[in-house]
Amino acid sequence: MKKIINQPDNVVSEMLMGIEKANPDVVYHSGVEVISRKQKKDNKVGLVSGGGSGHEPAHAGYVGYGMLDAAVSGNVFASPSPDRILKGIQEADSGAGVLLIIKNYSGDIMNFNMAKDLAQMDDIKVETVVVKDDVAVEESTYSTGRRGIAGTVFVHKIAGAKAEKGASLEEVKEAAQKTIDNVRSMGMAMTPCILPAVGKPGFELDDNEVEIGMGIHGEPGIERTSKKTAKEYAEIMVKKILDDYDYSSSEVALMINGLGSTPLMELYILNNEVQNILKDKGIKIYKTFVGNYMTALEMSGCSVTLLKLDDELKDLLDFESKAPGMRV
Amino acid sequence: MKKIINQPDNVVSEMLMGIEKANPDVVYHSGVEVISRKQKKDNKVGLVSGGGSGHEPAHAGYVGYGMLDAAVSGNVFASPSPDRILKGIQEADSGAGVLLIIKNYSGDIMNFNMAKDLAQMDDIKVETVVVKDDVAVEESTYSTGRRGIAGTVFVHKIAGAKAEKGASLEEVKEAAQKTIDNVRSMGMAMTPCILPAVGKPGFELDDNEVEIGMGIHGEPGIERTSKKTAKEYAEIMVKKILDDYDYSSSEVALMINGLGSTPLMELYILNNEVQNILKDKGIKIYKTFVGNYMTALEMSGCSVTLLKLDDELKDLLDFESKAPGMRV
Amino acid sequence: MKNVLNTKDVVKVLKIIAKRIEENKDYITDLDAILGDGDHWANMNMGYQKIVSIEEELLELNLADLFKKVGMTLMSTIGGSSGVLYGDAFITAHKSLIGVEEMDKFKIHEVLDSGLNAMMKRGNAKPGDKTMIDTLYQAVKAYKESLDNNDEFEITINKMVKAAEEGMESTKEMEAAKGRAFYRTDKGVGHIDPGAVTMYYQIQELAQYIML
Amino acid sequence: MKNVLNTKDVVKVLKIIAKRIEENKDYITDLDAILGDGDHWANMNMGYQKIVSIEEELLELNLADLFKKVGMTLMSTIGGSSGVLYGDAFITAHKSLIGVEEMDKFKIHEVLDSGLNAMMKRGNAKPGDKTMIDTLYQAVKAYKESLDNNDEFEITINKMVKAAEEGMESTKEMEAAKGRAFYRTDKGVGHIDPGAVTMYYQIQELAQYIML
Ligand SMILES: Nc1ncnc2c1ncn2[C@@H]1O[C@H](COP(=O)(O)OP(=O)(O)O)[C@@H](O)[C@H]1O
Ligand SMILES: Nc1ncnc2c1ncn2[C@@H]1O[C@H](COP(=O)(O)OP(=O)(O)O)[C@@H](O)[C@H]1O
Ligand SMILES: [Mg+2]
Ligand SMILES: [Mg+2]
Ligand SMILES: [Mg+2]
Ligand SMILES: [Mg+2]
Repeated sequence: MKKIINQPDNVVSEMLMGIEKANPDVVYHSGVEVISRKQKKDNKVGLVSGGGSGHEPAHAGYVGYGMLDAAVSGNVFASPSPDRILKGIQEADSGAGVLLIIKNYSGDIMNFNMAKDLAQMDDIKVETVVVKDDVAVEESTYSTGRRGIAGTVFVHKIAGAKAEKGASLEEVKEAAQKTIDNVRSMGMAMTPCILPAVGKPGFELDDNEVEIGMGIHGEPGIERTSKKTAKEYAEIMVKKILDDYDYSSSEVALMINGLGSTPLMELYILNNEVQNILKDKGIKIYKTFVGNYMTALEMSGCSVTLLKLDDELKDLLDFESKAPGMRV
Repeated sequence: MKKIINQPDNVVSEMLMGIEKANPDVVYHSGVEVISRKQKKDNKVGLVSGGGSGHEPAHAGYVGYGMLDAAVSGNVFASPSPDRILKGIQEADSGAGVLLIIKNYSGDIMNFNMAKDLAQMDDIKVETVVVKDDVAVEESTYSTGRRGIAGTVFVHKIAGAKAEKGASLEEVKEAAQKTIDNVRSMGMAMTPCILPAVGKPGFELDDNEVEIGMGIHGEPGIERTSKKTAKEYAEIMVKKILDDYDYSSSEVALMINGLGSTPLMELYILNNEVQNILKDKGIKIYKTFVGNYMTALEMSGCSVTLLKLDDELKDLLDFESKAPGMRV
Repeated sequence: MKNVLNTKDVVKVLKIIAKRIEENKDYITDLDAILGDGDHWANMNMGYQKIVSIEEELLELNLADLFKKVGMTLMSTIGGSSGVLYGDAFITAHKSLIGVEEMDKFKIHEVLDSGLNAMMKRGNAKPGDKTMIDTLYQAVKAYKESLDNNDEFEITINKMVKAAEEGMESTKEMEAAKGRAFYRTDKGVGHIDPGAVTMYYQIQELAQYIML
Repeated sequence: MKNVLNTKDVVKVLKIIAKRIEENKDYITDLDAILGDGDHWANMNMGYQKIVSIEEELLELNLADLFKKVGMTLMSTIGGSSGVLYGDAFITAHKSLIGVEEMDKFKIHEVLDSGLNAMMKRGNAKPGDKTMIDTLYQAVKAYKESLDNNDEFEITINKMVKAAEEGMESTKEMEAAKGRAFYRTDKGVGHIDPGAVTMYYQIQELAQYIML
């Protein structure tokens, strides 16, 4: 393992110090590992997200005008505890209540909901939405079900814009939920990632092998297969998404997300292929995002996300964002 | 080699098609591999940069309001030919002349200067500046000398802002040259990169070994050494920069650049260490950029860049940029 | 044999539990390495060592505040899934202790039961899902039946421990429905759930302390 | 033996060179793999094959336009360092051919010399830097001395080829000052420069054609 770190135990706090030093608009609350906006607007609905670290720029990179008010970090790939999330809620609250944007992992769900209960004891109005955009996993009521992956960033963006425009907690939650209802993602991985505290890869893939549908913590996907062309990867991922949700003759936002170590060159090549397919299917692309938005340390691979847009969502997507992770 | 590509021969053109599809503000000129702005402003000095591909978002990602007018791509790590650069110049020219921002590699120098001569035959006024910010290599008149690396992005930014403000070719060149005179970079690599057409790494590094000063094409650095902590890497790189140029008691722009596969988490940890050192030395950081700005395919590693600022440079650095590679 | 538990007793039990967990590092770590991400022992140990380190402070508190403080401390120190589950259990239980100086056997049942319910609600889990719930659920159920039976307290405690052990053992052949083992193709069948084991340690140490 | 060269002659020579380069793939590729990035043969071959493919078009042109067209074509097709160097050489040489129908031995010298100067200026290189310049420089120098000596044209051509060969061979023991071999710790000593070899092929084929 070669990483630019000091002690594996300190990666999260040192990273957040580095973020605070890079971004004059945010402040770092050490101990509780919260990054929040320096400037607060009275009576704006607060937006809080977070989860395990290792997904940078998620989540601290999405704190800023037009997106989140606070991001709460757990250790690498581990949910933050409720007291940390509570601090995030307190920082985000400016009187109009707080919306928690949670990714659908059982640890996150439990910890964020507990934090919500704690905050309500403090008389802060808190609502939650749960993002489950990953079509690689079947949705089920039996288990936790679908994972939340890159589509979460669109939820931050849309809800963030809605809140910035002065909407109520109810309205912001509605916009977030509408985004969740209309967003689907599908990913694949080519090389594993290494947790700093572990020091060796969590799984192995042959030099000739990729895993379709692998999660952003290295959770199993749906198929290990031999390596393919960009065109074939695009076909596999887009098909899986379109099989799950009918985007035909709609306008969409498209995100081509890198998992960490896949060069931008390859993401643009994939973008070219994905857009060719979507065009053939009569799906119109309103706006495209290509880059590393929801990563898994140095895993190589990518995900494709589609969000169906109506006039409201278009307007919110186009709204200014000053968060370093997604400037609009 | 696992890459999201189709034919290795087509990576550049397919990537540029993907960029055109992602960015509504630019247009791709196929065959000559030029990305240029769609909207032109009359009588604005045109800015053209470029070089080998594989350094994304350099250079096509820096085309946009506030930065470049056109970027010219060669094959992976190979200079574009003069006819391609000439096309870039023609696209960038709107009557006030064109400045070429060249990185100091002999192939780039020859091809860009040839293109300048060709453009002058077409009566386009062309000036050039050459970026040589990499302190890993000694400057010398005998050989080509210092390489141009991540500091080039600051030259795009400053010259781009100056041009946008309506300055003359002479003035834009002066601002670019002032940036070059005051910018220094130093890098290191931890794992190699793979040229798509070659299919295997160009060099090897032990699992315990890093190379200080390695270039962005895998050119030899100054020392192979055992892996170290983020703090030690920061000390080595900052020392080398400060030994070369006196930044004491000045205000600087700082860039912590990733070479491709180093996670943002690690870049922020490095940023924390670098800023601690600079603070100790009384160097004030005016603005910080952390991210992948000048990469080497999927090489892992980083570089640190310092630019000394005066009031003019601060003003130009803060000027709006809509280029996707560096939004300000 | 104790009939009631006050703050001092509870703190003593927590310290004994801390020691029990500390001593079983490898077994618990291995179980979670097989079924989860291998950190369950480290999480629980960190939490209980933290409790030990604030002993003086805890001894000053009434029972309700003690439970709340222990809950908040476990929650933030353990982290992950078990941190919030234990945190919620203790914090929820504190409500039934407001104004209570000593817990008698009925109060102890109420406390265990409200903790169980908090955990099940928080984790959206039920017995049979291959979690720590399986241990606690059987324990609380046996306790309740014994109370309804008007058994001697000693018998109640014995029945509780035995049921807890059976609950723990029963996770071995279960398929995981919650937690990370769910993502294994074999759903973890053949291995005891680590959370069920650490839950058993706690119930057993509580029982042993009461029986002294 | 030819005394003058017109468009048809030049196009014929270019075709012969194309064949010569095509046949020497492995040798040239290996040399550039050792000293550079291994693409010099592929670059040169692509450029000359392109020239062959536009033969019909070239035959329509006067000498000046022919040189310009060949220069532009080589420049854009060869790419890299040698593309721009050859491109510049042909494009620069075209100026001394404006209005010229046939090149005599003095014109040929002028053309070679202006190409050499263009290359040296463009590459900021001089003889001794271990490049293609070393071949061309010696060739042009010997040609000039022979002209000044009033030698028979045949002798001049022979002297030129011999000097070109010596120039090429001399790169073997040189340390590189330009091009990628500069970055090698041994500066490439012990290996002939690939660009010097392909330059020699071109000069030798030109000479052989004139001598026919
Ligand atoms: N939803 C749930 N409900 C109840 N218990 C759970 C749930 N999810 C996990 N657990 C318990 O938590 C244990 C794992 O705890 P731990 O390793 O500390 O947390 P994590 O799973 O976050 O790494 C499992 O063995 C199981 O007993
Ligand atoms: N500055 C220079 N001046 C003259 N010749 C040069 C120069 N740099 C390189 N060369 C020649 O170019 C040859 C390499 O050409 P080629 O492999 O086609 O280009 P590249 O080096 O860009 O891959 C070298 O062998 C050398 O003869
Ligand atoms: Mg665990
Ligand atoms: Mg865990
Ligand atoms: Mg070469
Ligand atoms: Mg080359």
